[in-house]
Amino acid sequence: MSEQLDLRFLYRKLRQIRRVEEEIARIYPSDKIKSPVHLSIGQESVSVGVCSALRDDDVVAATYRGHAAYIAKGGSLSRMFAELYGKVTGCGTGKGGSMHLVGMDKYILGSSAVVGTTIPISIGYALALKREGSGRVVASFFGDGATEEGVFYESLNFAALHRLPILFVCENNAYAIHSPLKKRWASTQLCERVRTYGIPAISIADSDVLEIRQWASEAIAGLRRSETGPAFLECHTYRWREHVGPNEDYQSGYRSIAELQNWKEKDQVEAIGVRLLPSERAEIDAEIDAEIAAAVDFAESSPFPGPEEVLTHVYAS
Amino acid sequence: MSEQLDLRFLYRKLRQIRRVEEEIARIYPSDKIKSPVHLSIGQESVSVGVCSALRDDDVVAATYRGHAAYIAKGGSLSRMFAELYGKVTGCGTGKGGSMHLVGMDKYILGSSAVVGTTIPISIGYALALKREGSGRVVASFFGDGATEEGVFYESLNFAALHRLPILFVCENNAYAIHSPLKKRWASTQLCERVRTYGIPAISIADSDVLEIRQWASEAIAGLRRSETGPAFLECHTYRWREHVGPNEDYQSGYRSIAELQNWKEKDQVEAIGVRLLPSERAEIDAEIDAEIAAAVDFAESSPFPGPEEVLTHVYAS
Amino acid sequence: MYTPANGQRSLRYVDALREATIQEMERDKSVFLFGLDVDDHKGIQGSTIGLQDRFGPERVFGTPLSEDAMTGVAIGAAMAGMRPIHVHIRMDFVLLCMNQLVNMAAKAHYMYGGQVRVPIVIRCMIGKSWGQGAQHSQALHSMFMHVPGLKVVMPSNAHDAKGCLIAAIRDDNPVLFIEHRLLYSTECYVPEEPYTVEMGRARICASGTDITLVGISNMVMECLRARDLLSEVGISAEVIDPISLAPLDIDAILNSVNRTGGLLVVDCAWTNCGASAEILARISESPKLHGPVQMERMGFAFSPCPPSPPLEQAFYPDPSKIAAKVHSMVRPLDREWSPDPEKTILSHELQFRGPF
Amino acid sequence: MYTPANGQRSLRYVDALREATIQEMERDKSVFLFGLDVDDHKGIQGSTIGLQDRFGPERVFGTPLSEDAMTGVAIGAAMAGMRPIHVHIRMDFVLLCMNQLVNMAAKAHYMYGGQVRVPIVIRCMIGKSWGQGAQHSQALHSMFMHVPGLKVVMPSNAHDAKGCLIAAIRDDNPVLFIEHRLLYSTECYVPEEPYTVEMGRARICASGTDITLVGISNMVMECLRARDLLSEVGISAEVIDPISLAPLDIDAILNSVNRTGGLLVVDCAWTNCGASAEILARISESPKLHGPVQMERMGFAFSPCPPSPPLEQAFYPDPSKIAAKVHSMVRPLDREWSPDPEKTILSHELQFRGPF
Ligand SMILES: Cc1ncc(C[n+]2csc(CCOP(=O)(O)OP(=O)(O)O)c2C)c(N)n1
Ligand SMILES: Cc1ncc(C[n+]2csc(CCOP(=O)(O)OP(=O)(O)O)c2C)c(N)n1
Ligand SMILES: [Mg+2]
Ligand SMILES: [Mg+2]
Repeated sequence: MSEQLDLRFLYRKLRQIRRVEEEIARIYPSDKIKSPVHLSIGQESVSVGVCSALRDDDVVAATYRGHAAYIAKGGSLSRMFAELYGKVTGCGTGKGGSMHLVGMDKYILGSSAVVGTTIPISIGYALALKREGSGRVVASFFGDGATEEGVFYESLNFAALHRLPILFVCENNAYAIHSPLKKRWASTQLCERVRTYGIPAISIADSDVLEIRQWASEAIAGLRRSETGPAFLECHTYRWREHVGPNEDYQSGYRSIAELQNWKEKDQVEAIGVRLLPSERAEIDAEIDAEIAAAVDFAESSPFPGPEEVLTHVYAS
Repeated sequence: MSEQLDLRFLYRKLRQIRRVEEEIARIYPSDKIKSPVHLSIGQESVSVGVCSALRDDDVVAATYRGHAAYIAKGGSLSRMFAELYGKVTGCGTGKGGSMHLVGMDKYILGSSAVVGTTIPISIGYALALKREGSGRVVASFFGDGATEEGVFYESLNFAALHRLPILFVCENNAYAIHSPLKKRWASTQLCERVRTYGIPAISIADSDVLEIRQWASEAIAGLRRSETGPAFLECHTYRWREHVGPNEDYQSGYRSIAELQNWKEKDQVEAIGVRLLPSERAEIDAEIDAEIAAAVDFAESSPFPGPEEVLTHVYAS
Repeated sequence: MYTPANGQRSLRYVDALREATIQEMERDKSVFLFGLDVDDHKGIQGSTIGLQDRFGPERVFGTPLSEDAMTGVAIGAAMAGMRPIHVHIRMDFVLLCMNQLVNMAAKAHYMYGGQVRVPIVIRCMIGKSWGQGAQHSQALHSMFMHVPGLKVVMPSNAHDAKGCLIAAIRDDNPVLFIEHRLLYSTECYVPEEPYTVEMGRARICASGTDITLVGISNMVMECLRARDLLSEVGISAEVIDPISLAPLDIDAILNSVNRTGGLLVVDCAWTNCGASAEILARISESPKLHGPVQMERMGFAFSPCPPSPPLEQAFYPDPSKIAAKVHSMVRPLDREWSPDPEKTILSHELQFRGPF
Repeated sequence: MYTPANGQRSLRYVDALREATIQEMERDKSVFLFGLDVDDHKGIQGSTIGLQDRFGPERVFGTPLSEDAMTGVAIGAAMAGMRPIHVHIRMDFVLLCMNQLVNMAAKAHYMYGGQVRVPIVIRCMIGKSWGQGAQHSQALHSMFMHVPGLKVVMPSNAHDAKGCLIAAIRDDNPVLFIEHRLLYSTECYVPEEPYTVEMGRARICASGTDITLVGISNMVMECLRARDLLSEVGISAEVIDPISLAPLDIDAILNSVNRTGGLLVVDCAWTNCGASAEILARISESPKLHGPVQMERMGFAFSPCPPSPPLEQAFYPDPSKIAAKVHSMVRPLDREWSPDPEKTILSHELQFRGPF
């Protein structure tokens, strides 16, 4: 892929996520989306950087703040919007909601609303991939808060012990809801800690999508090639909107608008966007808007599940 | 305390534990003790080293392999034997059993049979001590296996974040039941990992009781004096008997008798014993035997709880 | 009940929780409050707001995301003589600390022969609506009712919320204090001075002669609405609020059933091995039960909670379903009836804007 | 049942578990077995012994002490198409993985609109005796029965152990496979070829006319012994083994109760919100129930499990207590009776040398 093609590709993904999230925020006050939304605006580059280093048949696992990973891995926008609307055409047939997007056709494991919960599940998937022996890998996304849950350490240990093909990706946005790191972490030596399991760990400060992709690519190549086992990326990033819901919340006092400004200057949608020709960019933007409009249309025009559906899919058969 | 007095004190404690455990093993085939016993024979020096650095009003927390810590902290032998016998005079009135010794008069928190479970409880106690502000500390004992449970890391983080007066003591006997470390730990860098929480951590290789006490004393002095927060000791040691039950199990093949021999050469009961005059030693031994005989007598002659006792103490009132 | 009389103060459920906490923390220095987000500007929907400023960060503090260890912290601090209140903004998260709650908190007093006490309060909020879905909606009280050594209370109104929380804080045992999100904005008469609502004492919220309705937590409200709907067709339902589920005042329910001859238990949870199963079982095995009675249960549909609105509607009991069920029980020979849909729109659907 | 006929093979429960595992692992490469100590020389009391040698360390392996993460591993591997069997040597330890079991395993198929399946088997052993005490003795099946999406089986004999384990492994849902330690050494006829025992189908173990006894897990054995004791005083008890609790074959129980007019459910667990509560509730609310019947429950005393022998005896149901209770139900006007103590010594008390 030429560099320009590559930038187009990255821009498209970054912009797509940004615009989807903005569209959700736009629709939200209408109450058509009755599901708690945890927007990824500001954090797009982590998912895009990592997923652009993956193959189609690689696997991702993410969290309730998982729209970005879902889109970056190629999840259907129509089925995503339909899920947010609670429609039977949604990726979870209206049984998941915003916090539980899934797309197994694209190897997007369903996400969870209980912090930390998908981490061990993703290592289980990686165990299966290792047994399969086809070089596929898992990228497992989670927040800084998830690293406080004990299951994270249990998972690191097991993944390292079994040398599983998994890339752990911590999206460190410095907050868990409204609680800053210093109220939750005894120290910031996360990567040092991860390394004590024999897991190589890198911290990336500025959420630069190219840098993220580069480190992810190297790590993933290692995972595929060899038996060395897991790798870890800590990506510093920033959530621009409130923890849950469509709005900003800088008036509430738990963080400063200056912090936002600092991160806005590093905005990766813009950083990559400016490297395209304005015409290229406009073309992509228009395509994305059309795609989103179609997805919203699809969601709006899709039927709700019938009430009898409440009792289907409780058990697999 | 003169050096000789001190050695007598340490020897008495080490020998007391050894002999209690041997006595349990002797009685066990009679089925008078119907409770799973996890003997500390071989591991005495960890409890003795640490507890001899504690004040009477300091607190210990331990595990189902907790006889040593209970005795080292001064728990009543009579009430211990009575508890093993299931008698109403037992430290748990016959409701605890071997795995749940307790002695709140000596600040011995009840131990737990679920690995890792007392670790966060001990930090909770330490939180209360910190609020109290009287310089008391907690020593929390657990095995190498417990460090695999996520709650261990959650506890380290919280204890460090709140700078709690707690000494974590990992009794690393290299096995969890029959499983050696290499099957369970991705790496042996436990102390390095603990340090990433900002917690000072020391590994002691040979279970030398004086060395353990020295490091424990320094750490505890720090905990009392200052606001620097927890400390961590990893004490390598060795369980001479089977995981649970009174016997040896070298014939079963999961570990070698050579390993045992190596550790037997470091036996701390003997190492301290030989530094006493033979007459001193004989005198202490005789006292201990008498004490144990009295404790066993107490247990044997004590009544069982009446069946109606099954429903008392379910709720505190 | 507790409709404010002239001049009486009316308080919202959420404010009653906060007031109870403040009064107990002022009365007793050993009480402290902690948990994720208790110290932020939203303060657990307002129930803990401003408390850190008032009592300082040693007595009111947020935590890392470590539910398991934090529960251990509560237990350990309680063993040392303190009285912690640990808060979970969703009850679903207590599944992370079942080991501490069931293996330690419930058993410590017994297993250690009475040498320790574990006076902890675990506040858990049950989530509902706005598409929160399967993992933010569970009411798991029956898991705790199953375990000896634990107490479980689920107050359904602001008055009882305050009284039960004070009672729970003063209790020397671990208490699961379970709150329903949709009750937070409801208000009623709440005395200003501290008081306790006794655990193990049910309340007849409204008397009736044709059937006994037992509602749990927010289902008390729904049962009362169903009672209104039923009165229009001449059916008189008695509504009972157990308030506490462990201990459970089965006698109050039994006496009512002996009067009405019928029982419908409506839970905000699954029925299978649920509180409603226990109530039916106790009634049916009671030697004091007069003759045969008709008994039924309602609760969540036997599925995970779906977020899509029509599925959610099929999932939850509501006044209309309760009324229709009662009608079929009381007048089995009549043809099916259900109330006028106009009248059954849940008040919270008009007021509540989700999700948090 | 399943007394070996001439020439028929008799196998112990523990060996039946092992045989089922071997046969399924041979049949299906996606099956694997893991958990603490499955690979040591004791091999979970023998039920997994030699399997690592046979199938290699990729398909049979021990784990670190990390129950929560290991359950996630099982779920993730299952989502990828494998069929893990995860073993807990004591059921008490599943309290550490409730989040994964209840929030993920139970809900994934539903919450993800059918896109994933979670075919996992969680083997859990219930401990008893030799003073193991409060944390090594719990039978927590009702917590799982409460949760839609999970299946729960508790076979009471070697034949069903094999058939249920094979059925559980082949099932596309998470199955809690619950074993009682005291059943391990019991033997009966077990066919050599693989077979399944259908979930949701109870079995009448012994027929009778005066009362229906439902036994759960090892309580089936105790009920059968009680039946023998009762037959001496002319009381005829029917004994039913539900085998699986979720799904639960309530019709079989109901039909029996309609014949006998009485029901006693005996569980190896607490009764409060337990399986026994659910069974009583379903019977009492069934429109197919003919007339009033007497119903009772027996289970653990409502306390943590005590290790002291006399307390243990007070804690657990046994054939003598069951027989006495049945007598009081069937002949309420007679004076109290209980069987000759000589005859009621539990067979395991003669054979079993604890603790592991
Ligand atoms: C186990 C658990 N505890 C608490 C919560 C409530 N909660 C939801 S999101 C969140 C913060 C998580 O922070 P982080 O992992 O950093 O992710 P972010 O939201 O910042 O992306 C919390 C505490 C939860 N969902 N799960
Ligand atoms: C949570 C939990 N998982 C499993 C067990 C079963 N078990 C009992 S002791 C033990 C080994 C613990 O090893 P370690 O912590 O090193 O202590 P040690 O016995 O060596 O003193 C295990 C796995 C348990 N009791 N608790
Ligand atoms: Mg974060
Ligand atoms: Mg060990």
